[in-house]
Formats: sequence, C-alpha cells, structure tokens
Amino acid sequence: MSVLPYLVAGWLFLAGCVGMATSRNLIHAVGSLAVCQSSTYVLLLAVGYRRGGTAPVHSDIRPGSRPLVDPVVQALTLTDVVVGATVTALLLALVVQVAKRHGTVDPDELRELRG
Amino acid sequence: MSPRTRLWVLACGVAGVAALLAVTVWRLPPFGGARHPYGERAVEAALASRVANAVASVNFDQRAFDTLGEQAILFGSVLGTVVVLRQTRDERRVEPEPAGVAGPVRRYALIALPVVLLTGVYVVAHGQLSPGGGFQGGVVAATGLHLLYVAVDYRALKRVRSVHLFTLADAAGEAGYLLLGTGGLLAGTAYLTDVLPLGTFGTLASGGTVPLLNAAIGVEVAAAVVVLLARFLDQAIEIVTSGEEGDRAPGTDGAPGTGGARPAGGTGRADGADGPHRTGRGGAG
Amino acid sequence: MDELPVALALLLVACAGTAAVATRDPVRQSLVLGVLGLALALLFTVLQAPDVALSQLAVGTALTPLMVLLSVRKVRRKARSERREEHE
Amino acid sequence: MRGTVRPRPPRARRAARAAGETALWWAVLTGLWLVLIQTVDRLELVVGTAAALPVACAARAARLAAAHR
Amino acid sequence: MNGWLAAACALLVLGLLPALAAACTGPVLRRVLAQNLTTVLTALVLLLLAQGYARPAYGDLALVLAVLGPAGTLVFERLLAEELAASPARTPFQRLMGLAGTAAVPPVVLALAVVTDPGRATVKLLLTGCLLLAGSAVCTRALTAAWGR
Repeated sequence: MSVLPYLVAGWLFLAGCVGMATSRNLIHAVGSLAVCQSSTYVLLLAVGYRRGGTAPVHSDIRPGSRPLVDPVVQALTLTDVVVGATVTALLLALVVQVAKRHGTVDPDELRELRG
Repeated sequence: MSPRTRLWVLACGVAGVAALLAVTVWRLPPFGGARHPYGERAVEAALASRVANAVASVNFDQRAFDTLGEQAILFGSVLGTVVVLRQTRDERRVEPEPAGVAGPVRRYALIALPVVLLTGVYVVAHGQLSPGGGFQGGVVAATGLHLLYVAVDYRALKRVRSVHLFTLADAAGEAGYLLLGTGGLLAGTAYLTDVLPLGTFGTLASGGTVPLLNAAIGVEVAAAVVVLLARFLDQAIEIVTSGEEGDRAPGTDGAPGTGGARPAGGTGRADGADGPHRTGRGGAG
Repeated sequence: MDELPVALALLLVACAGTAAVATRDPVRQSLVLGVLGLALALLFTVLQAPDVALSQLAVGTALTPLMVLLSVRKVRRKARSERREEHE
Repeated sequence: MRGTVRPRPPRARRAARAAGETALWWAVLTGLWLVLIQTVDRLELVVGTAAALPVACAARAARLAAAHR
Repeated sequence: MNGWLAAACALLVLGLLPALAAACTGPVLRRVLAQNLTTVLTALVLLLLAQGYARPAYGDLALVLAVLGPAGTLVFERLLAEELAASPARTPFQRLMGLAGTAAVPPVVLALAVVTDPGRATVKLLLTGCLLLAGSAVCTRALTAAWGR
C-alpha cells in the first residue's frame, strides 16, 4: 500500500504517453495528454496524504482537533486542474486549425502532406 | 522512420521510464507518512491570518504570486484560443437552426440555470471558509450558463450572452488581481501582501484580501470559460468556409473512417439527416 | 483496512485512465474521459483534498467533454466537405 | 413553443409582470442561499441577497430567450 | 472504518466499476446512460464519504455534482443526437441502468437525512437529493426520447 498510489501515477503517465505516441487522431492525442496530466495530480496528492488525516479546511472542525493533510500540494493541484483545462482548449483550437488548413487530423497523413 | 521502428523506439522509452519509476517509488516518502513540514507550517500561517481553508490561504496569500503566474497562463491560453479560432476572410457565418428540445428538458434547464449560477457564486464567496474558491466557482457558473445551449439552443444562448462583455470581464478580473496586489506596495510591504484587516475567523469577511482575490479569480475564470466556449461554439455551429455545409445539414457519419463510404451528394443537400432529428426531438415532449 | 477507500478509488482511476487511452474514437473517448474525471474526483476526496475534487468536478463533468465534442464536430464537418470536393 | 402571436399587454402590466417574476426568483434564490450557508449572520445575508438579484435577472432573461423563437 | 465508509466502498465496487465497464463498451446510447449512472453514483458516494469522514463540508461536492452532472449528460445528448438515434434498440440492461440512476438516490439520501441533526443541513442534503433525482430522471428521459424515434 505504501507505494500503490505512486505506481498508479506512473501507470497513468505511461499509458497517456503510449496513447499520444500511437494516436491516429490529434483529438485523441489531446485526450491522452489529459490522462498524462491527471497522473501528476495523483502523484502530488499522494505525497501530501497523511494516514488518518483530514482536509485542512476548518469550516466544520475545530483547529487542532484532528491531524491534517498537506495543503500546499493541494493548492498546487487545484489551480492546475483549471488552468490545464484551458490549455487543453488551446490545443484543441490548434487541432481545429490544423483540420481547417490540411483537411485531416491524422498525424501520419499530416507528415506526408509536409513531404 | 517507419511505423515499426517508431513502435520499437516507443517500447524502449516506455520500458526505460517504467524501470526508472519502479526504482524511484521506493525512495519517495512513504504514502500516508506523518512528516509534512511544509504542510504544518502552511496550516499555522493560515490560522494566523484567520483563513479557515488552508488551501485558499496557500493559493491567495502565501503563494499568491504563484497564482498570479497560473492565472497568467489561463489568460494567455484563452487569448491564444481566441486568436487561433477567429473568423478568417474565407469564412462566413450561417444562422444556426432552432433545435427542438423535449419540454421537460427545457423546463429543467430553465429552473436549474439560476440554481447553478447561485451555486457558483456560493462556491466563490465561501472559498476561504469551505472547499471551493474562484477557480472552481467560476467554472461552475460558466458551465451553468451553457445549459441554455445544451438544453435549449444556441440562439437562446446568444441572446443572453454578450461575448464582448465577457471579454471585458475577463480582463477586469485579471486587472483586479494585479491591482489588489499593489495594495501591499502602497502599504509599504511586498507585492500581494495581505494588508487588509483580518476580520473574525470563520466569517465571510475573514482573511483580508483572500476573499477579494478569490472574487477576482472567480470573475476571470468564469468569463474566460464563457469566451473560450463561445469561440468553440461559433466554429462548430456558425462559421463555415466556402463549400462547407452549415449546421443545417451535417450528415450522420459515425467515425471519420466510415464517412468516406457515403456517396458524394450535392453541396446543397437540404435533406441532411440532422434536420429531421432536430424537429423530431421537439415532438418528444 | 482504513485505506480501503483509497485503494478502491486508485483502482477505479487506473481502469478509467487505461480505458480512456484505449478508446480510439474521440467521441467515445470523451465519454470515458468524463468518467475518469469523476473517478479522479472520488480519489481526491478520499485523499482528503475536497478543494481539488471540486476543481476536477467543475472541469471534468461538462466543460472538457463539451470542448472535445465541439472540436470533433468541426473537424468532421470540415473533413466531409473536403472529401466531397475530391469526389466532384 | 407557442406559434400564435398574442396581443401585447400594456406596458405597465408588462413591467409589473417582469418585476413580479424577478422578485419571485429573488426570494427563491435568497432562500436557496440560506440553505447553502453554514452560519447566518448579517454579512452573509447581504452578500446572499446581492448575489441573488443578478441571478434572478439572469433566470428571467434565460426564460425569455428560450421562449422567443 | 465505519459503516458509512463501508457503504461507500460497496457502492464503488458494485455500482461504479460495472458502470465504468458499461461506459467503455457497446453502442453510444449505452455509454451515455452509463455516464449518467456514474454521475449519480459518484454523487451518492461523495455524500456517504462526507458522513463517513464526519465532514459535512464535503457535501458541497455532491451538491456541485448534482447541479453539473445533468449538464454534462445533456452535452452528450445534444452533440451525439445523430449517433444516439442510430444506436440499436434499447436492451433490458440499458433500461436497468436508467432505472438504477434514479432508484439509487432515495434510499441513500433518506438514510443520511435520518442521521443528520434536523436543521438547515438536512434541507441542504434533501435539496441535493432532489436535484440529483430530477437531473437523472430528465437525462434518462431525454436519452430515451432520442432513441424512441
């Protein structure tokens, strides 16, 4: 159990990479990149977890009454989830532009077009 | 490089990284360990500045400058999307067809829309107390607005949404964050320092500038998402290049590979398969 | 035993992530990505990170699928019109 | 949805209806805010009513936009 | 580990894993129905976790999912209308998924409402439950209507 989350994070990262490298459709590649991104979230939050801890949010618990997990990694992750979505949007916009200019989103066909 | 060689290179790379990861994970701090020096100090600092949600304190007080960078990325990628997906000279707009939607869906959307918007505001406003904040609440509110597209039609959404205003709101949110930061400079300390009175712990006004920065981010994120989706919606529904069909009659092809089997019809096919579906959906209510 | 929820959520995330990559059609992939988002939100909750889970829920449920599907729609329409020009 | 064009009621009536609909939404949404929050104090009430008003206007605008076709 | 967490785990294994499998295979209609079911079940698991960890604040997650989940399913219903209509006829399994999406909500929410101290928290919980129920019912109905022609 002590390394399971790290292994899952590594698995997600590698699976996303394989998906991107073998993709025949740029939109699918962007989706695979999203899987890669999620691996970093899993890794960061796993590093910050404390056994028996609870969220560092004091709206419904008294400060100091329970052990807390690490808020720093959570802060890193939460902004990245939203910012990552807008970056995905930018990539999708580029894919749409590629489709407009070349009429295909297959990376192999695009390479042939370039010559 | 042939596809076969490429696969071999990929396999070697994946195997190498997997081996390295497998070695490294045993050296990482064990999962669930009790030692979190940064976390403990961050919680102490959060309580000292009377912010109940330590994550919000890290984001908008202790690491506020980092968040400034994050939201600059957000602003930049929205700007990039807007530029990439603009309407070019050889493109024109077609008026989207009204979509018939089943009555219950439409009624549900019209009741749910204000509920989602208010939930978004609630999440932004209580960012420094309970889980939530500007990033989350902004996305919630912006998604709620697009219920009008998914459950009514694009024309209804366009009637209530002024992209121009939302672009301004996006910039205003960004500017608000930057200007709130200068409060620290005016008070004679560092940029983005929390200089306002801290208030009572656990209330809406606690934490000095944290709720204000949260609100600025909330406005920016909500507006950014609306502008982004406006560009995608325009491209997918309204904008056509010469020779391309509009939203009136897109075909029903499934995967791109199967589409080629269809016989090439005339450009002006009015009996595209989408038309009957749309009107048919109206009858379902 | 206390960490059974964490282990189960990790299992769910690993399955959903693998399925998302293995689904080659972007339309079907966007559905699996939606489910992956929900699984991640669950994992973040059992890792005691409700803020991050909320972020993931907000982004993953409607926003990402909507953007992917709109892109697919545009790309397919474009590809179709190109094919027609070739045929004519 | 309705295809028939009905005669438009006088302006005062329309204004009263608009105000009524918005006020109804405003009340409902303020109630919703009270359910969502944890502790009730004056600032929460002020923020809640202030947030509910534009949302109520948005609710009415959305209904009109959906009805107009 | 208390009973609520055990219930959450059980729902995760017996509900979410099969729903994930259904979302990854088969015709599009089945996948979208499975996505809707996943949304509802995730919201219920989140409510159970909030009770299990004794953190009412986690309930906000279920609330947000209850209002956004139907929007997500309607996105698919809207943009995949053609493929949904082309899906083969509904099977009993798909009907079961549609039913499970609404039938799972009342028992969980009512059980949680009984143990919550009466007050605004109970109202919030019931509101979340009602939103979930309404959203799931509307989505299932819309998907069925898309198939019905």
